[in-house]
Amino acid sequence: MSDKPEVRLEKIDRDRGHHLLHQMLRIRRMEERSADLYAQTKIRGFLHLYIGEEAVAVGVIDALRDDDAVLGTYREHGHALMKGLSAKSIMAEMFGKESGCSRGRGGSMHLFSREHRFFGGHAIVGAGIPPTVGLALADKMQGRDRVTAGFMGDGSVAEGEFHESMNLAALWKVPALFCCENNFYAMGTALDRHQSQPDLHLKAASYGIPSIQVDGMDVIAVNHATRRAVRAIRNGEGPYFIEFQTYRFRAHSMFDPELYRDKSEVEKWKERDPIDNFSTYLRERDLLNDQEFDDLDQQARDEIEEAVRFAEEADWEAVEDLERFVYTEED
Amino acid sequence: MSDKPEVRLEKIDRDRGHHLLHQMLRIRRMEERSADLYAQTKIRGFLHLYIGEEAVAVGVIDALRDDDAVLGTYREHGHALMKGLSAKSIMAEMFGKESGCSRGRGGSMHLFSREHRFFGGHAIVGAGIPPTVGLALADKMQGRDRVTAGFMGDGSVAEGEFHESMNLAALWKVPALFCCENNFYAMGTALDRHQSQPDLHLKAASYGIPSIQVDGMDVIAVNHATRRAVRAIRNGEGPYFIEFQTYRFRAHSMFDPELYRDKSEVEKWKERDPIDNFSTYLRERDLLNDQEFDDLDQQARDEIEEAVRFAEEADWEAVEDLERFVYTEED
Amino acid sequence: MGASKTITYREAMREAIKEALQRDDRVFLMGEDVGYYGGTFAVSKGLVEEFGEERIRDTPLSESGFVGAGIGAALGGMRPIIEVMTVNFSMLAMDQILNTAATLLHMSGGQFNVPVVIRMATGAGRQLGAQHSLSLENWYAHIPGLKVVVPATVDDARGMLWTALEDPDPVLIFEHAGLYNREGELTVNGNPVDIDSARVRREGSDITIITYGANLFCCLDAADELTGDGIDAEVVELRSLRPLDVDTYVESVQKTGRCVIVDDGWKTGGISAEIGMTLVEEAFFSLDAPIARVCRAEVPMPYAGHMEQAALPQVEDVVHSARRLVKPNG
Amino acid sequence: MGASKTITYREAMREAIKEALQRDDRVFLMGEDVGYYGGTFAVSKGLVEEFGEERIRDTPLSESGFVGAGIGAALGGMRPIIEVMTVNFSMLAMDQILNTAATLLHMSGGQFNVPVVIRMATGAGRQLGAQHSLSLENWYAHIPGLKVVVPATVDDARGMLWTALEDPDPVLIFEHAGLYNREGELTVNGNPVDIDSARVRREGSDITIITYGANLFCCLDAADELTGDGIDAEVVELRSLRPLDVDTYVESVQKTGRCVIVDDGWKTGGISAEIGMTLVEEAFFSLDAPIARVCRAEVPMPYAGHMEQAALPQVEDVVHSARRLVKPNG
Ligand SMILES: Cc1ncc(C[n+]2csc(CCOP(=O)(O)OP(=O)(O)O)c2C)c(N)n1
Ligand SMILES: Cc1ncc(C[n+]2csc(CCOP(=O)(O)OP(=O)(O)O)c2C)c(N)n1
Ligand SMILES: [Mg+2]
Ligand SMILES: [Mg+2]
Repeated sequence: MSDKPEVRLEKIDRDRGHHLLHQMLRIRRMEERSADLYAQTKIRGFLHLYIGEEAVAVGVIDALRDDDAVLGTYREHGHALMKGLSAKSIMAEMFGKESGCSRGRGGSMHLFSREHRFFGGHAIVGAGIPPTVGLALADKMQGRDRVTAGFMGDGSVAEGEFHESMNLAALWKVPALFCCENNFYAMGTALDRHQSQPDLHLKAASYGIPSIQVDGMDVIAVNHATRRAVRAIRNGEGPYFIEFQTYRFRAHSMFDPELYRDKSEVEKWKERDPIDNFSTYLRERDLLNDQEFDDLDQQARDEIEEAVRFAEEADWEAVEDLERFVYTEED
Repeated sequence: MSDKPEVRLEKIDRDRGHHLLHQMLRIRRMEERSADLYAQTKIRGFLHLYIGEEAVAVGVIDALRDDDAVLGTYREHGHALMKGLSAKSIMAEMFGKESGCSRGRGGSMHLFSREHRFFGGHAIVGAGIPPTVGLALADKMQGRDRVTAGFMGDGSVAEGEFHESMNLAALWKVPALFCCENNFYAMGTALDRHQSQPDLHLKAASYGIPSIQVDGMDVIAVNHATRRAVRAIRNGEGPYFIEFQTYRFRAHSMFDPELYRDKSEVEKWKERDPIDNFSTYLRERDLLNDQEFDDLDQQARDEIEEAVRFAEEADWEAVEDLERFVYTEED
Repeated sequence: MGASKTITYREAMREAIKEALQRDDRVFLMGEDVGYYGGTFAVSKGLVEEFGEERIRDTPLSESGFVGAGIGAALGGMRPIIEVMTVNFSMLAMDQILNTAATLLHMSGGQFNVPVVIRMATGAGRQLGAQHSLSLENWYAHIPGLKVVVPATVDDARGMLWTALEDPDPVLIFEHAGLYNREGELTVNGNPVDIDSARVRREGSDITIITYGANLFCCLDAADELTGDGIDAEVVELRSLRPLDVDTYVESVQKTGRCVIVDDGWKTGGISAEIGMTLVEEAFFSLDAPIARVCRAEVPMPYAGHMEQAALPQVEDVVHSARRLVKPNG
Repeated sequence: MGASKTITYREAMREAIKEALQRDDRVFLMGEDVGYYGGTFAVSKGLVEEFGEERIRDTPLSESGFVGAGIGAALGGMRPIIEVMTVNFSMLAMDQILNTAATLLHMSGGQFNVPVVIRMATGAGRQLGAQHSLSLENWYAHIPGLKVVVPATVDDARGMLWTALEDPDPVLIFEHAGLYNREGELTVNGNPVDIDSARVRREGSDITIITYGANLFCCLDAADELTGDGIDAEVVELRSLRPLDVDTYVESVQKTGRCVIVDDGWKTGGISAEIGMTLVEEAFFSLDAPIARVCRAEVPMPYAGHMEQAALPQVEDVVHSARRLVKPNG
């Protein structure tokens, strides 16, 4: 689907390999469990799973500092987890409980954490992009060397706000990293049916923004490209755009009957499963064995189970609090 | 300001030369007279003059058929006149009279004529572009070989709607001609301060739309480029984009103190006055003499004076009619 | 009344679109995922297979772009049905609807009417959170030049589209997302229905409950419950928010002397205020009590189910309100 | 009251911005042509020379983009004053204001407040036609999470910005374009003023006239004219549309028993309906007569001057309305 991007592998040692693999497993297991919980009607509303795309959030956010900011879309569970929000706080949020990371007010599409500089969870396609520019602008105006990473889908590239934002970012040379998760579909509409130019990184390039296309199924490629981009941004070189080519293995949301794509296409992409592939890569280099994989996986599963228990037992917010948080409470 | 575009001059005979010159003079004289009338408070509201940019409207619309459609911005007097609306109906409109082309409801920014397929007069920057796509789509769906020409300023290229429209036009291969009048300023903001990529035709090109940059001070160059574009569009090749580099000699509107640009810059551009230049061109080829120029000019002046008299004497619409034309009147 | 069949609101809407496509070559449906996905709410499922990509036209995520393109297509002689997935996303197309579709006829001195139909889902109740739960049909009802209809029954879902497509001016159709699965009795071989009158859906003498959209069913339930208190409520369904059929509800309130207005949107500045105000203007001396509003709480919609339900008008809220007006000391 | 000086509304606004920039490093002004052009209404003239391009930031024509960027900058610790040239163009930024600025605090369970100030010109009366003459501050006043203020006097123009900038949540300031040239007496060394209360601008006993923005002056003139009929009108200026200071005008109407509401926007579904409805809810038994509304005619604004004036509330309209309520048979 894309020219093989230039992937210069950095030296990966055992610890680092395990770390990245573990992060992907945490996300995968959380998403799988969420699907069950949705079927059990514990999680309600819309639920958009990230299964298949884990390498992107993991590779990108691993390349950021803690004080960098991240903004996601409604498909942001993985990003939130990777940015440091606990599985508990995410799961409780999806249950709608008061101890959720957004107090149960946000749900799956609106995870937030001030502590972790995780700015959502935006469910209007494209609407998170202008605030990404603004957060970066604030850092620039205040002389801080932080980076703001904003995630967006391929579908958002058709929205006017995407373009207004690219122009602003380029004109103002803000320290923003735009991460386009091109999974080749906007809901049921295939990329070449919603974009006259399906090479999305060329869009950002037309604003004079350094822009590349990267294999989003390869966590090392993602991480490497992001590190390079972040270095340039922190260097004061202005915004950077990366198109990550990836694929969602599941339906758009839990309502989607997936009439618009062939099972065979999905199966083909599954051969490039980012977790399987990275495991193989590590095994081939003797950096991972079966036992280690199982341990990492079990850890992830345990963490998620504990999160589910936590969410299950957590309290509902009192109905009397309904009208809170419309305006800031003075203290 | 631009590389000299490739200008293959077609053979211009005396009649044709006089015709194009006359059209530019008609617009120039109408605009100059409008400025006076504004000072006399006969014309009110906002008034955006086209002086300096005449070669664009004349060169483009001359290349269209009568049954082709045109959409303009709020700087559209010239386009309306060139599309066949009478100076009388335009002037009466600017006076706010009932015999105006929009019945006095539109004013300078909202000239319309169903008879001439002149679809306005749009004063929200960028908002005329999506309807341009739609008019062209209608022709395509109904199997007609008409072209829809939509004019827009350089400022509109920053608006999201511009981009949404380019993508739609390219995806649907509609018979639309996008005419960008790049006069290097959006109000008081210079092109390179509002566009990170000031070569605007590259923006349309990034959607896969055939796109060129043309000297908008040269009526022949404009006309030639448009003819080529229109041929391609009528051939079923889809949309086409032309960036016309031009300049407004007057202020943005009658309120503008022009603090943002040097007089010397304006003077430099005036050396490229499209009327002077084309006159010189014709004279050098013995296609125009002083007497002929004066005659053409006098004709233009007479036409405009007659239009002013007409507007002056025309009736105001009855106040009782205020609530008409909110909904279509059944007949 | 002829024969009828049981059908969901979704199916009624699909039939309406299908018939429109069959009836008139100029009609086409456009919007995000109306084609191969089958429509977010499965309204257009199967239509692209039957009518092809040109007439069931998937669009990119470009609300302003494709709404504006639909306006242009209407100017060019087509009869587009533009689907903006939900009212939440229509904010992005607001300029085209307000400043182009609604004004063109007037600005052109009567020359250019814009025969578009714009459909969108509206409403809350499905735990979709603040950005996917708006009810802003009242804003559109504020705009001269538009017509705004809110079908609640399957007959209206089927019949209003027809009338809307025959209208020379822009008509917006708001479909409450909570209605799609609801079944009702559809008149077979039904005709177009008018899109500018309200209906008395239940007669009563003690109080008038005015509502529209999905809340019709909540209000009918409330009226049933009120009979237990010996209160005989009349339920008026607006059907159209612009124009508002003021005469019908004024007549009802003149009869009952009391009124509760139930509406899914935020209270302050909502459509219920307009309805109440017209009653003050036209039926002031018939009013035996203040007018009450039952609306959405003034909060962005929270995700948690119990909070969302607390924020939305419920049968009990309507019952309590009505009781308080009829029996203030009861 | 200390010393005062005569100053235009435009100058008062400019002073307010200038002082804000001097007072707080985090404040910056952004918008189309706020810099080298000097502001469409010349409000920011001279500021870019004084404060530089970073703090007086010209933006491209990208309403949604730069409003959203302002929201982000506020989240990042800045205090942006975002100028959207006029309310007409703010439709393009509606999604950012409604779905992001107004909801973020709630969606995040109280974590992310958005301290932005968004200024825009509003109103008609200058023959600018349908696309440049809207008055839609009522829509913004419908949105929980926003505060909406409408300064009419030079003291409010100067003082409200200050308070707005100190507010942790989004505040929208609507400046009627017809006010910029108007002179008034500015309190020298004035302080910030509250942005949530109404003011009785003229006391009277027979009828209450409720209004805001530029219409304040129209209503004061009407009140003067009404004295000729022996009618003593009280004029209440709202100052804030969200929150609405219901108590102040309810108290006034409880005293006078009669009320005319004057507003620049379209009548149907406008802010006047909300005001009327709250009166019905809170002062029903004090009302001696129906409530009257004097609003814009329900048309896109025509260009021709005589038509535009006919479409807008005039002193005579207010006088007639008030007379009819006080002396129905007079
Ligand atoms: C402005 C807007 N329009 C429509 C929608 C409905 N919608 C939600 S997700 C989606 C597709 C987005 O696709 P993409 O950006 O590629 O992200 P992905 O879901 O593939 O991660 C659509 C149309 C929306 N949320 N916002
Ligand atoms: C959406 C919108 N924003 C702002 C304005 C105010 N405005 C009118 S013209 C203009 C500049 C447009 O520049 P350009 O597109 O280059 O056209 P030009 O005036 O140079 O012909 C601006 C900012 C508007 N009319 N519409
Ligand atoms: Mg996608
Ligand atoms: Mg320009």
